[in-house]
Amino acid sequence: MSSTIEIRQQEIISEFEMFSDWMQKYEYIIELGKELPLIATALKTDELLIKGCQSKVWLHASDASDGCLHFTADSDAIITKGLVALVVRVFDGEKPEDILQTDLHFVKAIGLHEHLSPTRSNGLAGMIQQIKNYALAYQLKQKQ
Amino acid sequence: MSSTIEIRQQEIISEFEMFSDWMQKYEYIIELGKELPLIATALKTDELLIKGCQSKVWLHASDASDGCLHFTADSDAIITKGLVALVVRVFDGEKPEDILQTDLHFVKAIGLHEHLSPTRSNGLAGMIQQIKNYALAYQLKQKQ
Amino acid sequence: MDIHSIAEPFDLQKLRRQIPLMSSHANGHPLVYFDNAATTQKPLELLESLNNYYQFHNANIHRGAHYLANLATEQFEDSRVAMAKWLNASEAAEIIFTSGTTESINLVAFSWGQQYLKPGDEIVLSTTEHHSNIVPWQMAAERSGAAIRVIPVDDNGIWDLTNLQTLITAKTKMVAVQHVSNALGTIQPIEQVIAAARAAGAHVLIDGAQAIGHFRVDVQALDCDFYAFSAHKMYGPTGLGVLYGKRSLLDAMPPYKGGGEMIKTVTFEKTTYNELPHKFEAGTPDIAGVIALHASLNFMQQTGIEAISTQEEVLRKKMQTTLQSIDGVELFGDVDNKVPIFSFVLDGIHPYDIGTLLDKQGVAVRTGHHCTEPLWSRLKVPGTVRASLALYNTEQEIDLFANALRKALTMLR
Amino acid sequence: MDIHSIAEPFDLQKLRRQIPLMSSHANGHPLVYFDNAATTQKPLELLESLNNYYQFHNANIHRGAHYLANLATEQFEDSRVAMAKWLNASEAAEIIFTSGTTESINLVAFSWGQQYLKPGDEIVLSTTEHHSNIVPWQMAAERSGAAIRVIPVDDNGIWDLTNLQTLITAKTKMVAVQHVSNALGTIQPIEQVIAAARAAGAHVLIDGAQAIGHFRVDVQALDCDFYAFSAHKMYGPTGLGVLYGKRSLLDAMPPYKGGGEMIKTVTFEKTTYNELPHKFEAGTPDIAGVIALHASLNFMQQTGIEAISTQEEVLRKKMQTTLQSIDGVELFGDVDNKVPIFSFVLDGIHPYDIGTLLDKQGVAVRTGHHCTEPLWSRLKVPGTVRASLALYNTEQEIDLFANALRKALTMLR
Ligand SMILES: Cc1ncc(COP(=O)(O)O)c(C=O)c1O
Ligand SMILES: Cc1ncc(COP(=O)(O)O)c(C=O)c1O
Repeated sequence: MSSTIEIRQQEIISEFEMFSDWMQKYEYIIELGKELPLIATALKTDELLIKGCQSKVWLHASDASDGCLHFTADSDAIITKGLVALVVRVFDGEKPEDILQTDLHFVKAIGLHEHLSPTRSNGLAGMIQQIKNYALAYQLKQKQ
Repeated sequence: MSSTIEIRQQEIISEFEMFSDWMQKYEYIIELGKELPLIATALKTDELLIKGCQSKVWLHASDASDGCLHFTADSDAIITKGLVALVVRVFDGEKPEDILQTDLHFVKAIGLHEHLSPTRSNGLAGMIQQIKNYALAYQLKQKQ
Repeated sequence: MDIHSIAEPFDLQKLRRQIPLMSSHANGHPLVYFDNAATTQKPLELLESLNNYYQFHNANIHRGAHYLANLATEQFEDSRVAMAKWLNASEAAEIIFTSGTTESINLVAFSWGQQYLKPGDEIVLSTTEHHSNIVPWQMAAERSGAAIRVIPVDDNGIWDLTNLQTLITAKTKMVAVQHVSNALGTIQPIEQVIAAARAAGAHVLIDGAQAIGHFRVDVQALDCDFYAFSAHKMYGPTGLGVLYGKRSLLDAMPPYKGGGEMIKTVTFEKTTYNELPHKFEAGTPDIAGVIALHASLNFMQQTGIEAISTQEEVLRKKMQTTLQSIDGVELFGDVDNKVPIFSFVLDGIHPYDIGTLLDKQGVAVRTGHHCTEPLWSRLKVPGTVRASLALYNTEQEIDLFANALRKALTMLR
Repeated sequence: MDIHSIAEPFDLQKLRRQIPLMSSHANGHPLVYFDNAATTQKPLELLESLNNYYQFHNANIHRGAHYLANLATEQFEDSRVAMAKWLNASEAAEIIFTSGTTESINLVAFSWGQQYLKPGDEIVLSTTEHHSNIVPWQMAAERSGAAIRVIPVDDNGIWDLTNLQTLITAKTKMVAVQHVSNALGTIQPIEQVIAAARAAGAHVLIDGAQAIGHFRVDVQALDCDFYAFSAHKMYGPTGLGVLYGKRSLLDAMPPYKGGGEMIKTVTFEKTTYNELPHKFEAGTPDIAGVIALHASLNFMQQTGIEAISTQEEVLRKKMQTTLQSIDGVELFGDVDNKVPIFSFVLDGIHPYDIGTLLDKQGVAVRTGHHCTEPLWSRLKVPGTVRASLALYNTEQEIDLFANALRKALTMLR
């Protein structure tokens, strides 16, 4: 696993350790959601849409010349968007193989894994799956 | 209600008071079943059949010139047959209107009402219904 | 004696003690359970009944020639009789036990549809229907070649009955509509719709899922042909539903599922079917559930259905005022004619965000489309926050909810 | 780790204390419950699970954005995962929760039938099938124009497979047979039948209602396409069943019931369906029941499925010897290859009489046709007495049964 991915997960865990209650955590997540640059409206297509029953996530991936992947993402719900921001922060600029190997343990560590449950259907679990799918696809492309 | 019907019900109740346990009661019922004259095989037709899931009852009714009804009945199960014998004993030779008015309380009094439950499906509940149907039909015929 | 009104005097605190979940906590807060339209919480009577059944009476029913089987059968059939009385059905055989509202409606759409639907016939639904009262009819329409027509709504989600005469016509074979909207709480003017259906010679199914727990339902007074609902929305167990149907129609319909209990005789050449209600109850039913539903009925009876309606009306009014006092709240549906179900949005804020932050403060509401997508696409709202109250909720809980909502709004705005 | 064998050492007395009904009385006698093929008795774990759910976790599942709903959803889906492991299914989505064996089979007969059956096709059943594995196929045959063919039995009720090649042919689209006969106890040679079906390119449904509680079932090793059973026959709750199906087939089949949960999107113009397993689970499922079934699985797991089979084999042998020692007893079915279910008649005596007199002595058996009329009309026996044992029965109970039977015979002869 790329050590930067792990370092970023640890960073997030430390950040959340500062919060003594749920509301503070969520205030921070909402803030992150508000800060995340919006995806260009042009990119909010059905193709990039990951549909949960509750909220929607759009995910756009691109590869730089150095073989690393870049992500921009958005959601119609601000809390989902804040969580999306955290996931993007961990994965952005990383190599496909590192992304594929990552165990996203920070979500559980900061007590937010319920948002990742497939039954939660906010699009977040689907988004992470989609990031891994992209990584796999790029990896296969590189090998060709 | 015809007083003979009530007298016979009381008779049966007293007879059963002599028994101190279930097995004695059933020994008596089985004896009654064995004693009940069989219906003529010719009468064991589908027309006279009252089908329960568990056992079958055949019931034959005829009217004497005095306006009273007579019943002969049979069953393929001996316990059902014993119970059938008790019911026939109560109703045999009675007038349609008396039969129609009868509350067959003896069955409960001797603790055997479970056999009468429609869910028991031994044909007994159907037989009593059928006796009342006959009585009603004869009554209507008489009035014509 | 009226079965609905042998109630004890209403005592909210005593009642709440009968509902164990009312003293639960969620996310470190006392739970405020405002998701009753999804499922109601259960009285102790229900648990006692389940425990009693499984510990002392469990046996397969009907055809049994032994003590336990007879006991279980009697209790099972007693529940059917009690339900028939509760709904004022003509006879117990008109009560069919199913696995829920959804199955009750599927049963009718399949069996009634097979008997009565031809190409060119029409089925009338409404825009506010739950998916469970849409999809089975779409499937029946596809099988039969019938068409679906829809009662429209105004911008508030209220049925628009101005053109009812052109909607329900001689072509209409079935009118299948809800008694109460699960998304909005609106008590629908079904009397008017049933009258129109009768005049046109159409049959009527009422989806009573959201009515049965809130007020008195009399199927004969309504004069509907079918009435469908779920036990879990009337303080009863999950996995169980009821279909009331008029005998004449149930008798005419072919069976839905095949199996044990629903047959008279089986040979490989020819199978004949059993009488009502067994014809529609193939296989071993939910014996424990049916018996437990009787306990739930007893709970409602002792509380009194009129007392339930009165108490819920108090909650409804307070909730209405509270929501209207909060800046930016937009409420949908009829404001007066309703049970205490509230669907709202807050300008520009996603329902999921509100739901999440309420939840973290111990308040359980539901967000999303509430299985009524056609309604929300008509109203051009992707989803709402739905707070739905029941009998055992309190005015203090409404205050807690309001505080939690205000806090969420401060965070989100 | 093998999920089936993390068992504790077998302790019959301890086990009986876990099954409250084992200390019941019937008609003034200690109850001897020999009607386990109708339904099994329940362990305390099941009751604890139900109580726990309704007191602390009750909420409607999926789509929920609140604490309780998430908890309930997790527990519900955990049960599916546990069941998938128990059956060795490839994935949890291949487990569909239904209301019982009967519904599981109806689902396949309807949905699979709609997709795969054409006029002239053949469905192969056996003479020993339960009505629940006959009537749904008769209905599907009628809808599609397919024909039913039947595996014959010999005079003992044992499958006669000599002409299997001419029975299962290229015309055969489905072979639907039982794993264990509920009327006789016979463990059927399904491996041979499945192989013949595979060779002919036919699909296979196994009715496992009477197998699942008795021995290890591995759906991948069997290589069947569908496997159906009821929770209430495996120490679980009433009103719940399971359908295992191979994903490829389940994916290809149209939905069975329409409603909430089984859809992706709904408009009046077009509805699209959800993924497995939800596609086949319309409406609110039996949440409490599904979670409680997990407790029943835990009970079986802790006891150990191999320990269950071993213990039942002891009972079976003793019961076999006991019955053979009683004058006039005529037993049906395979004597060796069986679970402890015994069907017998006594020359000239009606089963109802025996059942009644056993019942009055506290012994619960079933009498009649046991929902297998075609079998009994083939054997020219109108019905039998069926004594069916389970894990928690004892050798002493077999002696009590034998004494009661002898007493009944003395009275009746
Ligand atoms: C072999 C067999 N198949 C099917 C069934 C039907 O099961 P259920 O009534 O639980 O649906 C039974 C139950 O008696 C059975 O023994
Ligand atoms: C109006 C309405 N109809 C039908 C249903 C479906 O009920 P169930 O999921 O219990 O089958 C519901 C439940 O949400 C409902 O509110």
